[in-house]
Amino acid sequence: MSFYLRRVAFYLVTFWAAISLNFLLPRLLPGDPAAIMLGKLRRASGGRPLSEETIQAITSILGAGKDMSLWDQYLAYWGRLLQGDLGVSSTRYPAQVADLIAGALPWTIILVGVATVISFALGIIVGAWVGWRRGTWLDHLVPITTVFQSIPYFWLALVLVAVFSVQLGIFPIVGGYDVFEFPGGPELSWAFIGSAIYHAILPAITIVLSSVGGWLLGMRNMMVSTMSEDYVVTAEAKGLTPRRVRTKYASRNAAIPSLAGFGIALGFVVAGSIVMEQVFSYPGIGKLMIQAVQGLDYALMQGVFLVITLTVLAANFFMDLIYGFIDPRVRHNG
Amino acid sequence: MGEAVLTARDVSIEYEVDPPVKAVRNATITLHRGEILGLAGESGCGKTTLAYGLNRLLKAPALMTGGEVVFHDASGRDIDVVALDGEALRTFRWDKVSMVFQGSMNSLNPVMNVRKQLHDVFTTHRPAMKRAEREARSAELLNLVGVDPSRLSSFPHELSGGMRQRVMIAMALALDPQVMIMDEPTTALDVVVQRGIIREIMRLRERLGFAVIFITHDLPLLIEISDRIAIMLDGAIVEEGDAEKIYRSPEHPYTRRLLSSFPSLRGERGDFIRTGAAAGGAA
Amino acid sequence: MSAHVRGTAVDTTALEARNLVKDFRLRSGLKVRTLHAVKDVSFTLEPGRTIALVGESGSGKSTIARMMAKLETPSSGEVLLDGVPSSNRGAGLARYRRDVQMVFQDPFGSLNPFHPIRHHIERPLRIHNPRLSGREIRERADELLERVRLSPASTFGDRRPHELSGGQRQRVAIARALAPGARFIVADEPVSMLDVSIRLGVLNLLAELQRQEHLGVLYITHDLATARHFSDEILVMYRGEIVERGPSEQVILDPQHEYTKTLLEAAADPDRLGRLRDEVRNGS
Amino acid sequence: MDDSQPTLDHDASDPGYETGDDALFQAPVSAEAVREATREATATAAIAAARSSRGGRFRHILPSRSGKLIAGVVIVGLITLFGIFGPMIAQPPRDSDNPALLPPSPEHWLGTTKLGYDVFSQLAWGTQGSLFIGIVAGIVALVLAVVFGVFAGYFGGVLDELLTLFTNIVLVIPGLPVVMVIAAYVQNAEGLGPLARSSLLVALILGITGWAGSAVVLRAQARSLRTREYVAAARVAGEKPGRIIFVEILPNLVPLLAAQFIFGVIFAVLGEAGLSYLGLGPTGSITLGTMLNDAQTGQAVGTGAWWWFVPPGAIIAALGAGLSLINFAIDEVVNPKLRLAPENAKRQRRAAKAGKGVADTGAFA
Amino acid sequence: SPSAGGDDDSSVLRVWAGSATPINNNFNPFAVDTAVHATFGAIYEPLFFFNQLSSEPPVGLIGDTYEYSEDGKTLTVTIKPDQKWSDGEDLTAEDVAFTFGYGSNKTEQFVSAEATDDTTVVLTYTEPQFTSAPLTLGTTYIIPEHIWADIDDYIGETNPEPVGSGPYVLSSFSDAAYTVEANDNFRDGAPAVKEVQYVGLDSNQSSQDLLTTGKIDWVGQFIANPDAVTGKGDITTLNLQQDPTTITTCANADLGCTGAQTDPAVRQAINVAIDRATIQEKAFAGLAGESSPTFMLLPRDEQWLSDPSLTTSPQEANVAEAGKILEAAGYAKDSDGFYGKDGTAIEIDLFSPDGWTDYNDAAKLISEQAAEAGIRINARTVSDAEYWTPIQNGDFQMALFGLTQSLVADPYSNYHEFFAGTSTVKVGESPLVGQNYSRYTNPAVDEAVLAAGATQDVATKQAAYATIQTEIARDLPYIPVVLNASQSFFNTKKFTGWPTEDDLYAAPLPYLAVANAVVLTNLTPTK
Ligand SMILES: Nc1ncnc2c1ncn2[C@@H]1O[C@H](COP(=O)(O)OP(=O)(O)OP(=O)(O)O)[C@@H](O)[C@H]1O
Ligand SMILES: Nc1ncnc2c1ncn2[C@@H]1O[C@H](COP(=O)(O)OP(=O)(O)OP(=O)(O)O)[C@@H](O)[C@H]1O
Ligand SMILES: [Mg+2]
Ligand SMILES: [Mg+2]
Repeated sequence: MSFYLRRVAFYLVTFWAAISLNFLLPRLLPGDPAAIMLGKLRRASGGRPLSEETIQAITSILGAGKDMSLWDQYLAYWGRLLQGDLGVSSTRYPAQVADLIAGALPWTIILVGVATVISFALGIIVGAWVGWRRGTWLDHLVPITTVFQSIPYFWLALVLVAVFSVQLGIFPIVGGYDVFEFPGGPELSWAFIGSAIYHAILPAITIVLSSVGGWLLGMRNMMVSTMSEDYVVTAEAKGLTPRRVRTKYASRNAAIPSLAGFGIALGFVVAGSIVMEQVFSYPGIGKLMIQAVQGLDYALMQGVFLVITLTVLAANFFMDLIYGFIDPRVRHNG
Repeated sequence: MGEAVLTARDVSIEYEVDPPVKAVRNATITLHRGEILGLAGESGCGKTTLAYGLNRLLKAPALMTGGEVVFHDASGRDIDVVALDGEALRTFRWDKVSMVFQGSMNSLNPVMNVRKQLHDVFTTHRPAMKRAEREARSAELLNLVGVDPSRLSSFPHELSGGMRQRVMIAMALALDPQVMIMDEPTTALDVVVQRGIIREIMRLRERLGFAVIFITHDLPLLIEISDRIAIMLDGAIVEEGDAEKIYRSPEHPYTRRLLSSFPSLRGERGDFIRTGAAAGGAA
Repeated sequence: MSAHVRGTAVDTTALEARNLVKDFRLRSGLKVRTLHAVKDVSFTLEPGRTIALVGESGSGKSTIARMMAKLETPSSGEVLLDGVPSSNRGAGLARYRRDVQMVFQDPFGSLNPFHPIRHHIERPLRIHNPRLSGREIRERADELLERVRLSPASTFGDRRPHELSGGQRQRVAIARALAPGARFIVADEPVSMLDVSIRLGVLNLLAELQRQEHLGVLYITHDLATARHFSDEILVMYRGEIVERGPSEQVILDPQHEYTKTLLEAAADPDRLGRLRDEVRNGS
Repeated sequence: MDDSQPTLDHDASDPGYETGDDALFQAPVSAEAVREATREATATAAIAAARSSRGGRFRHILPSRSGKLIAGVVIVGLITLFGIFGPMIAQPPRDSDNPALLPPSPEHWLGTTKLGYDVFSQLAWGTQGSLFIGIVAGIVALVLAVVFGVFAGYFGGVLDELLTLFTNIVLVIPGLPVVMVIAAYVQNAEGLGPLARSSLLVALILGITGWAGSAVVLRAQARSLRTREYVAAARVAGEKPGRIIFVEILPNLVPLLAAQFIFGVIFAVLGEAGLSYLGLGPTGSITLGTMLNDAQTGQAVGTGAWWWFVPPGAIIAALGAGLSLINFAIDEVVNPKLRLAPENAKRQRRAAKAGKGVADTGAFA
Repeated sequence: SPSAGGDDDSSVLRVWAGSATPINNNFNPFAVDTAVHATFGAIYEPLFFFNQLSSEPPVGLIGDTYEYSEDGKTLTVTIKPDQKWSDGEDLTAEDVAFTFGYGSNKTEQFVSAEATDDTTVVLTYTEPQFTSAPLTLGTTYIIPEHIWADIDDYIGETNPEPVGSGPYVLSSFSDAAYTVEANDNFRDGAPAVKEVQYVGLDSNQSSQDLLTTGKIDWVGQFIANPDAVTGKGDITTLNLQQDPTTITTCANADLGCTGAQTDPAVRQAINVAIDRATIQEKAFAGLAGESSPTFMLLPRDEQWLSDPSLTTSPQEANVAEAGKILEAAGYAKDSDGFYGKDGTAIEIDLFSPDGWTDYNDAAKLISEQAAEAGIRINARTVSDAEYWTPIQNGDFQMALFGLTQSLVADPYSNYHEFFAGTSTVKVGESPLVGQNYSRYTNPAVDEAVLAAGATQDVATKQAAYATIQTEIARDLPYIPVVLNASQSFFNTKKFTGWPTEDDLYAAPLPYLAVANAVVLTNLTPTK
């Protein structure tokens, strides 16, 4: 059990560090969001002087804390966080950051999560197979998949969109579902789910294409190493069927390091979606992040960053739990 | 001396590396039913390679370039081990000849508990066995080697080195094999533990009557426990005979040299020249 | 020769372990357990004498060796060199290192595969003789290699560890220990990983050098037989304590402590040919 | 990002750390570990010896000549040469006198961009720019990884705990968002002067955020090297810790360092492209990423100007693939099984077919 | 309302007005920056529609007529009778009066707004308001008093169920798209296009792809090769050139500007050194127009042009001329071939916002062309957020910056906004009135602006404008580059009634407030 205690302690420290970083980073940014917001308003209203009221309203939301010490701001920041209050977005004023995130998160988690799991499973299964049949033509599969990994993701995605969506018209071009078909937004119907899946196919394919190589390579290498472990030779000498040796002795052990990596990858689901969502106009978290950074939207940036970090920690913790079951050695030693 | 259970004739094994290594050259040994045959020789002389050859476990770049290995089954049937193939080979292994490996400490799958690894043997070779029977037999085996059956649920890392070794021996006994090959089963262990395990092996052999090929480079130990001893040098068996004979009147000069490099515990010092005249030269 | 001069001067020069204790704090999760690896061990190693330290695995032999070589600090107790408590840092430590050297168990692991043999010999020479010119160092290194019968030194010096056999490597290790001009050598199972056929060769070399240089050697081993023949005195360790000590012959041939007896019992002895077999046959 | 690196604190697999209930439990494990280490070392040595009995000190850590290595070196070499010499022979990359959006022709091998820039020339400069970023970021990441990994692994104790905690935090906190935020921050921060939004800055950011994975790998290795006896021997000889790290430990980490450096370069080149795509890349200089960004914002895809859009991506992909191929070869040095096992498996199959008394091909089919 | 679902594809008009996803659920007409496009015109209307493409008088929407008092301080507006809000309530002059006295509509010069009867409103100010008609009448969105009287926080309000007077009412909203449907209570009757769906997209590429594949019907965006989209014949494009893109300089050293660009000679040299034809060809894909140093939209504002030579800026680069100007001002070339004074070479920073490709490209070209004339200009890009602040605060040397064109055929607002000394402040502060970011101050110009603003007499105005035009064409605080192109693309197969070159009744730009609604009411589905 102490294994878990140690991990929990680690996560708490990391959580604290991430949140503090989250607090500090945006504050280190130059520029003054309130001023930017006021400027935008004035410009958009054709230079009309803004009333004192308006200026007040905006500075109190975005410029707050100017006269507070950093420490007081920090405490206030924690106070707000603990109440689940992520603040108000300035680029999407007056939308609540929490609402924006809540709207975007499911899309990202489902699409990228599923794609990551598919990529991992595919990589592990094929990697195990390639490792098992080492020394055959299958070995060439490894360098080929790594080429896909070396292509800039967005470049691959843009080319695929140009070919499959625009030229051939096989896949949709943008969005998480057919907005023309469902103008009222997401609904709970098979038609909608079908539409969502249809829209997810191409993004998912690009994610899988660009990430499967890493899993495959890692698994294959581990498989090759594991195959010469004593216990595999022993298993063979025991007269076990090749199938049993492959699954229970070689693959299972070889997959353990990949599983640890999977925790991280799963955590990076949300963070890793940024470029993808930009390319496919996918209604997820990543796009919020880009908008927040480009608009210097403190609150939104903090919120998204926080959510991203939290998902990473949660995913890692989850994998730690599983890891303890898969590799009993871990449970025993801290 | 009983009838033969395993005969190997003119076995040659080569590692096809550059340059090729002739690890075993024309080795001929006969293992009799129920005896302990000691196989001694310095490191790299080909002991392990020969053992693997006997059990058809050679992996590339090893290649058996010649010779034959015949297993004389208790049923009277002779099995040409070299010609075995596929299913036949698979079912032959462990059932007739089992093996305790040199790296025995790592022979257990670290992420499976002992029970599963024992049961694996039964489900593969004795598919008719019921679960309860398997369980009972596993417990019995652990008892046999002096490990508490409650350890069945343990993972290898939860066992001490000696226990792991015993579990491997239990596993090797699982199917009542007629021959057990033990490749330095105790080298990595502490002397006291080592002694305990060897005692255990001897006891089991008395009871179960299997034959043992015991490989080690610890010649004094071999002499103490074996019925017969084969001395290997550079892949060839240079001398074979009763333990007594090897100890008292070794014929081959290599055997003699090997013997003399072990200073005797209570007797003479062998080649050891700490004091006295041999101090030659430097002073 | 200087060795003999030193040899006659004897008596105040010695390496002494006084009440050495070493505790390891083992952390498994949040629990911290203390492992008493070495409990109050004292002995004195004089030049020209060999002390053997025997005992089963984990009894604390290597820990003592590492404390003597200043690779580990004792939890309590001290190591005295020539009657003076030895320093753990600075110039004092450097002086100590010049006098006390170590030969390790693993002949491959103790030589850095990246560096040629020469590096392993020349570095200690350079560290402890900063004034010497490059040529002098080279010459001395060659001389040392010749001493451990690695000749021609020039070709051996340029080889790298993996090009040497285990016995040759161990000889390099011995030459390295001699390089700073050591008076005491701690040899932690120096031959246990070597082939049986070459063990004695290495031990013989060590014994010979010991005599010539009038070295004090702490010989750590599993092997009671070599301990008996190689050393003047045997210390038997059991669970961190020295349970028996005495002249070699006496300890082996007339053990007093139960544990020493068990140990002797467990050691292989071809003279007891077939006895185990008979015991089992009759006993069970 | 390197996915396959395990991150859990692998104390568990460190044999010296396994703690049993009694002394009997402990010793055999470490003894076996030593044997294991020897076995491995011997294997490496055997291979090295087989390759060349004499030669430079780095000989035994050089990858063996294999198809993959040669292909990788040729690809990376050609791209590097192109990055070095291309800019010398090509016309100025920002010469807008050419007509816009010309398809490839003898005058303009890869056509021109919307502004009339010669794509070939841009590609040459961009390759140089990207290589610069990759190499600088790779070096920065490597240095940090050595500090956080090797130092932590070597010194152990509290320092290790702290450095490792920090490494793990950095590893867990997602990189791209941090890079985005930092890039957004520094792009216009005063006081940075000409550094602001330069490729040097982008390289530094990528290096500073990209070392943690390597540090974990290096730490594990350094921990195991630390327990090697030759390190203890060096201490007994009187070597100083700094010298031990740099002379005794680091050389043996060279293959691993090389692999991590290559990872770092790939990560940085791809990272720069991603940042540029998001509009956060370097603005002053030409890199493959900014080229792609220009092509993307200039609607190269929409206008069918493939000659503008395809080459930079292809160069990045080729560079990444070439570096990966080199890494394969390095992997095979670090872990000789990776090279030997497939070769042996091939032989095994052949031998088994020929029926020569070897093991069944069961486990290899 | 007919056809609520999306099943009847042919009658739904699909628009991308530039929203990114997730679309903000905000229909607050006071949230000028963040409310969705349909808010301005389609749902809420101002009193009049000022078509900036023509010199005709404004078209009445809610309003019918308006009239200034002699001194310009009182404005009397009559609205059309019998209008209704989309919730069925009556829209009266009371609502209009309420609107002008509400929230940010209450400017400093505002005194009162009174409904004298159901259709008449009298607005009173402290200063003459001749020049602010486009603002007051054209961009003040009339809101229903019965709803907004209860709303205090007019900035924080998101107004998710808007009640307006425009041709459309909101029917559904999601963060990927929202739909408006015809308002049956609209004063002219429900428009022919029954449903309009506004979608959110994140890149021009996506929208172009959707346009090409026939998924959307109307966008206003830059497409470098319009033929790729219009090739199939469904889509028609219209390219309007109105807003001048300039090199905005921080011109006034007295107010704290620093850098070589504060010297008019340098600005003049740059003005002749740049090759506008190449810039317009390469950076703007040949779609931009030629801009006039008078900052008027020609030929719309023809009657105010004082000197025909000011019709356009020079289109070709004239390196020799640039050199001559600089040398006359005491600059000399250094060894690298760059001009400088007192040993220091001129080096000017020019920035443009990330992602604005045409601007960035133009900046690159300008830098290159200036270099040929021996003037070192360093082009760089900054993020969107980083773009505005320095411009407003004067913390810059040169920026590529687009000025907005006056809404009516009178350059007054341009001159007042961008050139008047009253519209600027010293560096470090941002101007509260106007957008004179160049910090340009010239007493002659100020006087002329004042004079033009206080009169409705054409001759007086012409005289004032002549002064201004001479001054600013010489001083060049903003160096005109091109007239920015506004491309729009629309599906003429599905809908008819779009504006054409000959009938520019409104700009067919879906993001342009009010004009987009005017276009919508003019459309009819072909099926
Ligand atoms: N995979 C291999 N490739 C090449 N040569 C090999 C291989 N395995 C073993 N050898 C060589 O074959 C010979 C016999 O090896 P083997 O392992 O059988 O010796 P051993 O007698 O068991 O030694 P030890 O006592 O050290 O276990 C040795 O010279 C060894 O170097
Ligand atoms: N660094 C360490 N941390 C924790 N425990 C240690 C450490 N070093 C040694 N020990 C423990 O101290 C005890 C004594 O170990 P030591 O290595 O001295 O035994 P040994 O007598 O040399 O055994 P062997 O014969 O196997 O070499 C063992 O139980 C060991 O596990
Ligand atoms: Mg062997
Ligand atoms: Mg030890």
